[in-house]
Amino acid sequence: MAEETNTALTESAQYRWALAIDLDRCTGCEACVVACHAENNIPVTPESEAAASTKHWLRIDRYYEGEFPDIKMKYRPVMCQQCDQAPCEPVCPVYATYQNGEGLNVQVYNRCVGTRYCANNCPYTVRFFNWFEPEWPEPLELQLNPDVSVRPAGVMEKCTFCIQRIQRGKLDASEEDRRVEDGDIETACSQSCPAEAMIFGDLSDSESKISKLAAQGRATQLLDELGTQPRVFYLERAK
Amino acid sequence: METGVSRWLAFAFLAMLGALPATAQEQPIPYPHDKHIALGLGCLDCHSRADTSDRATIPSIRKCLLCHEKVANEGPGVRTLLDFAAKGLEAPWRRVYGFDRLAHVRFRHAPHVRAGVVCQSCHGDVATMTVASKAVNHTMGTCLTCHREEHADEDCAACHY
Amino acid sequence: MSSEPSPECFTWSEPSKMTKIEHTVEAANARLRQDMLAPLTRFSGPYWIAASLCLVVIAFAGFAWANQLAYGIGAAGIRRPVYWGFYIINFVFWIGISHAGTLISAILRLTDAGWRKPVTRAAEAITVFALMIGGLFPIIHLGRAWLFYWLIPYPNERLLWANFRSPLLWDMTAIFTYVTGSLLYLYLPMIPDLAMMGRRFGGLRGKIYRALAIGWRGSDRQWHALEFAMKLMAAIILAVAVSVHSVVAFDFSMAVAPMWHSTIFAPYFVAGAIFSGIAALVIALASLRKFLRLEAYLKPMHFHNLSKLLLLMSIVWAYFTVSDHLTAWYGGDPLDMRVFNAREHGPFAFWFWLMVVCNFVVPFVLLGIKKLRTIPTIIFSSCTVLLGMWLERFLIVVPTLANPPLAAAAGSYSPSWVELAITAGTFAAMILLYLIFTRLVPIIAIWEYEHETIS
Amino acid sequence: MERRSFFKMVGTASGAALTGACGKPAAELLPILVPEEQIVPGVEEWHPSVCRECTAGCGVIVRVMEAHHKLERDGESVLHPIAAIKKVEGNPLDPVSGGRLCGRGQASVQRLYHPDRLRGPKKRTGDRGAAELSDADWDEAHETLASLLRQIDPARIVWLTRAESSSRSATVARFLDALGASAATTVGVNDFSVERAAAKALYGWDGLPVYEIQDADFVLSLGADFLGGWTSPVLYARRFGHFRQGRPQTRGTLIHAESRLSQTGWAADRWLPVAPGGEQDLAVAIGNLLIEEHGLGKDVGEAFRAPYTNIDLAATIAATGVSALRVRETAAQLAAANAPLVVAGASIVRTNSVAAVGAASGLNVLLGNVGKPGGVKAPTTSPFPRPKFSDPQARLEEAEIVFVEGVDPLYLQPALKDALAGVETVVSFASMVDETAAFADWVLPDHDALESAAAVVPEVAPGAALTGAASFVRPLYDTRPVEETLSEIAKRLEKGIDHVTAHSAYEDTFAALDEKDEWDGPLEFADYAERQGGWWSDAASSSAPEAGATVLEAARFEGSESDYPLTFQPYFSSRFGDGSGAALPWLQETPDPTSSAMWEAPMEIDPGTAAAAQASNGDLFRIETSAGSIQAPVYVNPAAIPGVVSMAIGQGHQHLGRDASGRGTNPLAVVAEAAESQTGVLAFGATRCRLSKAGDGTLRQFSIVDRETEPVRL
Repeated sequence: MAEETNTALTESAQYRWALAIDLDRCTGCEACVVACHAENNIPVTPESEAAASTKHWLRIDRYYEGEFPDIKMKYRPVMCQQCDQAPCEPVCPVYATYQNGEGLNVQVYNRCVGTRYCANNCPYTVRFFNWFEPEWPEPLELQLNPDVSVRPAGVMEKCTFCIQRIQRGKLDASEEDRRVEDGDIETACSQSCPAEAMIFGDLSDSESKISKLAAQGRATQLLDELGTQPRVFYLERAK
Repeated sequence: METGVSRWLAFAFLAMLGALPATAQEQPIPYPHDKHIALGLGCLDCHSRADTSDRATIPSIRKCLLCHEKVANEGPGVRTLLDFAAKGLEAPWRRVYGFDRLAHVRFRHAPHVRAGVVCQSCHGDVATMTVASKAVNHTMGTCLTCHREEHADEDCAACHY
Repeated sequence: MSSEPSPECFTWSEPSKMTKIEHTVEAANARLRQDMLAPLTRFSGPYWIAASLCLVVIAFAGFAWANQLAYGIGAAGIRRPVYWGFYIINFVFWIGISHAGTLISAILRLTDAGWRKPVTRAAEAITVFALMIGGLFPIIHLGRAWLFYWLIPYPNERLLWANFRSPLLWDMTAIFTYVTGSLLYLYLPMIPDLAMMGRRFGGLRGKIYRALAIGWRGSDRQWHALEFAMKLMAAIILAVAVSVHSVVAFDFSMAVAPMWHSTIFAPYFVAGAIFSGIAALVIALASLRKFLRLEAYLKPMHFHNLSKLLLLMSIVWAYFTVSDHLTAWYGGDPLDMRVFNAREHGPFAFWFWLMVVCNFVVPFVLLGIKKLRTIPTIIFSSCTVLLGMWLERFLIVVPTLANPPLAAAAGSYSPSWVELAITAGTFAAMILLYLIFTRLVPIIAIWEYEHETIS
Repeated sequence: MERRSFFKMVGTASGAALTGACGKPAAELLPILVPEEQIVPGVEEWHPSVCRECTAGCGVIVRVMEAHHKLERDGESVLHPIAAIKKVEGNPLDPVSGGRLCGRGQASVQRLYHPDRLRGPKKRTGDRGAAELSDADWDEAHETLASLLRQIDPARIVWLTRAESSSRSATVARFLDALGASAATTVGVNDFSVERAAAKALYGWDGLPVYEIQDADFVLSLGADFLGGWTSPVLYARRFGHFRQGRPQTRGTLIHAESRLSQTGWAADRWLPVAPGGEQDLAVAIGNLLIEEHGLGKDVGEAFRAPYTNIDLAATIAATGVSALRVRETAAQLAAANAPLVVAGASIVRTNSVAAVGAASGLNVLLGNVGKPGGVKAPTTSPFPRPKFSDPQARLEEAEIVFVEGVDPLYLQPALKDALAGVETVVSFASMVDETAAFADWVLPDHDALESAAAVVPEVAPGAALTGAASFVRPLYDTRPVEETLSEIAKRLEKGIDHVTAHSAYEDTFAALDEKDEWDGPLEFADYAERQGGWWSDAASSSAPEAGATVLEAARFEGSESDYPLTFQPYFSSRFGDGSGAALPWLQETPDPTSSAMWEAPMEIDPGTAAAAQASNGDLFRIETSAGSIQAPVYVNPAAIPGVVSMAIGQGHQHLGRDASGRGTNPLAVVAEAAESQTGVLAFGATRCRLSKAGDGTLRQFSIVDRETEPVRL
């Protein structure tokens, strides 16, 4: 729950970014998956390398539950959970991944040497490695987002909570000498979601949508028994 | 595909670049910054987006023509300029400053200008230069020194993402 | 001292026969010196063939690595979610092998086991070479291997430091310490022999020996200092060796991954390392005995003593394995169980049970029953133990990663030719290094052996 | 995105000049050069547009920034700064998308920059279907086509298109009118002819009914995968979100009845696995229960009630494949709900689909929710014609010249191949060589949708809506909008519709409408399109429903039950839509929702059938029907109905670029020629099949596990 998160952070940080995913709204349509690729310069993985190399920073985990005919699909979008107690962080020998003041698990591409320890230690398996140099057949490279790095081979990457949008939003706000307001910043996934199942926002603002959702009774965190204190809140499906 | 070996070399060179002396880039026209500034032009007159956007930008040849079409249309440099213009070409300026792709730096001009960083801090005293040359090495140390002094953001993710 | 080489050093001489009885201490020592020094100048056809074969395999491994550097680490078979594969397995394996030498020789030295003397140098050399090879793997395995030096804490203008919270950094520190320590530990007892060889050899070779002998004259003071230093180093290296493999175990046990996060891992890994180390030592000694004709020095007694150690470690290993698996199974944590099932009766079951046979059944039967315990069976069980211990590391690394906590992210792993080539290359490198070593220094510490015969 | 920030963006956009690349030859160079009054490096602009991936007509906004296009000039490769499209997102002002967008819409930018797009007009040099094309000249094409059309009997002109009502369809209609040819026809697959016919028969409405899901509290969707590949997925997903959690006290309950566990089935609180062909029976059984047991429909005419009451309830329920308990429970829930709603559709078309959709829609009449909040609303009228289905097979047999635009007939109906082979001239406007373009004599590539100006009437919209796009980036290649091509041809024919551009097409249309007093929208639409992306009003249609009785009929299946024991049902997925999505690599590598397969669409069979056939995931199996056989890898779907083989449509292209060609198989290729009885469209879910092992294969699944708790099998 929100209250359990690192208190040292709440005092010092100006913002505490978080994402809520309402599984009662989610339809598993994968619009977010494509939106993420479009926003974050994720290269297309050729078919021969598909599945195990494809960099779906955001994926839909789906499980069948029950037996036919009373069978159901249990599914949830899973991306980097931006844990407050992130297992990926301490194991990096070069500080290529760390938690910044706003609670983001930052991946610094230029610092990464590629030990892949962080990926092993991530209980959510949401870290992706650049096994090869990314390629775009011409002229698909025209689509590349200039605000996002193209990651070279040998570097780990993962969902950044669209940090380029966060930084842009913060600069825009600072230009007007104000705080970032609720709704100013949207991640690519939350922006695309047709069912409006994803809400991005600032937990330090108690009036923000995300704060209210995270405090809801339906709010849970994935694998919270591991004590990772994720910043992604899943609003479980109502019965 | 860029090979690992060439990347290795690139890194070695990158490391060495920090120690290289300032060099003047070969430019299509030996544009004299000093002369123009002496005539009263300011940086923002040509690099017009430095205070409002991410990039400072380089002016189009049409901006040069505002003056050089009618007046001051003498001299070898200006003639080259007019040649380009006559052919409908932009002058193929070469880049002087910039970050290595593998440094993954997202530099934005506007916030720096807003914070009162003068152009000279990062680009040297261009007013005394003829052709722009690399007067300041933009290493991470350069950036960090200033950020520390000014208590600006030192978070890696402020620049690298 | 004379710088002139004695002429007989350059003549090839028949090795001594075991049946031949040495009548005097002097004659025995002379025979020993001759037997030990003869290989230093003997470069026979088979030697060249073996060395070239090794070189070819190493060159191919080098080609494979170059390929990986050029095209990205994707040239290896590791993929999401199995981010660690052969390289880390080999790393743990070789670091384990390195425990052969130093640890065993240190234990034997500290307990003053007399039979150790023909064994120690061969064992210590294994340590150094295995560490050199094992230490390469973390670099080979890096996504951007050319940046490996970023793991070293060095001052820089960016005030960037290595992360001391990372077990990988502990690893690097521990291994670096271990390499330094075991090099010293190999070197110290070599000094008197180097001095002796410096007297025997001329030219550049002799100069190098003399330089390495750092002015050894064999004075009482020097002997005292050496004895003290060796005892001290033995004590230190013992602690370092235990800590190194504990730290290697921490690479896994510090992670939150199912079946890795285990308190037993550090001693489990140390036991496994000694286990595989003894096996490697047996094989090395057997080869030396055969190819350098050292039957007179490496006696069946040595193999029998080592085999008892091997049997003991096999039982210790089995104990650890059972208690590790038993607690996981009894605890029944669903995340652990997924790995457990994959290993015990899932896709990895064949390898798991093969490992049990190799590491426990074979040594327990062959070495536990006195009648069956012969030099060939000892060598055979050592081979199975090496295979089994390699499989053990495979079964620790891969099934856990293939079965992450979120079931939907499960994956699989099969190595590519690059990993296989590099793995083969490291075995070839080990053999080659050993081949070279046998031509540089006497493989048995001559002075120690002489001391024994005197006393 | 908030509306205010959007206005801010739009302000910037319209302030600056909108065109992209300069007409001048590029400098090679500096990525930060500012040619004045052009795109500013590092500054984003947002322009409204309309997504054309499907016919839903979602309003989008497009992020435009500077990029460098590699060009060959004088043998030298130069980087040319252009205004490039970076991202497509929903337009927050648009009532259909509401600022949201599905995966296909997001991926549409890859169609624009697809490496295999045609760079200019082509004419055929090799055999039909071989896609051997040589460069042609626009003038040559116009001249040739004009001279052909001059000689031809107008009755022998056929225009194949999709069911999109837009400035395009208006221009085409004018062109065909001017020539005296009959109206354009759809192919009859994925054009929702069935739902339209049912709406016409039941309510007398022209167009698709609008389901007010957001205000309902209990929804039964019968055969309509409205969260997947059906009619307007973004609109309905938005409404579904609101239906579930948008209201403080009410959480809507969704029951989904379909013959596969589709995405609507995922999201539903319960899935009712309806036997293929049992959709009508389920509707009728529930109707019967509503009338007989819950006393509903008293004020409805006897003739309307008759189909529900004159049945043997037990036999009907048995035919649905759903347990009697569930049927009764669902009927009771519908009867008890405050705002019940039945979403009726035929995502998988059978021979009796119009009757089935009619019977299901009739439930809304019984529930009395037609025209009420949370019920069914009438569609709004469209200023543009929406092409209808009129038996292309028969028309092609007569045709001398065929124009193909916005659709790939040979993919959707491979059976048309023979008829098309007999046509003298085939003209395709495809921007990538698809199955039909490979067959065409002329390929005259249209601009990409994101380069085009257009006005589109959404398939389903809350009120009157016209979503539009101005063109704001310079076309990448030597392509021409269809409007311009037609105008050029018409000019040569002196048919008086010259100088038609995409812009003038809709402006003219409005003017004409205005004269006839049929349009109350603004005339200066182009301004609206440029400024906010369209014109929308809340005004709902006032046409009152006239409940017409449904004529029931049983579903038929092609192939004898003894030879072909299984039922085969291809379906349209949210990934590939009508198959065109297969060209886009982002969609190819998006895992299939059901099987999580990537770059592949497997056949889905139930565990029982799989066990009997000794099939496991990835095994290559042959689907044999009376129409032929195809091979595909197996996915053992725990939720598949026993005896029903489902397969997503989309793969199996011979052409359509590097990412689609030669990959997988097209399930429509083995669909027997069964027609839906009332509309005549292809009943692609009415074929029986059998399976046989064809070999080993692999299935690249993103998740190799289907169950969370089972031990992992590798």
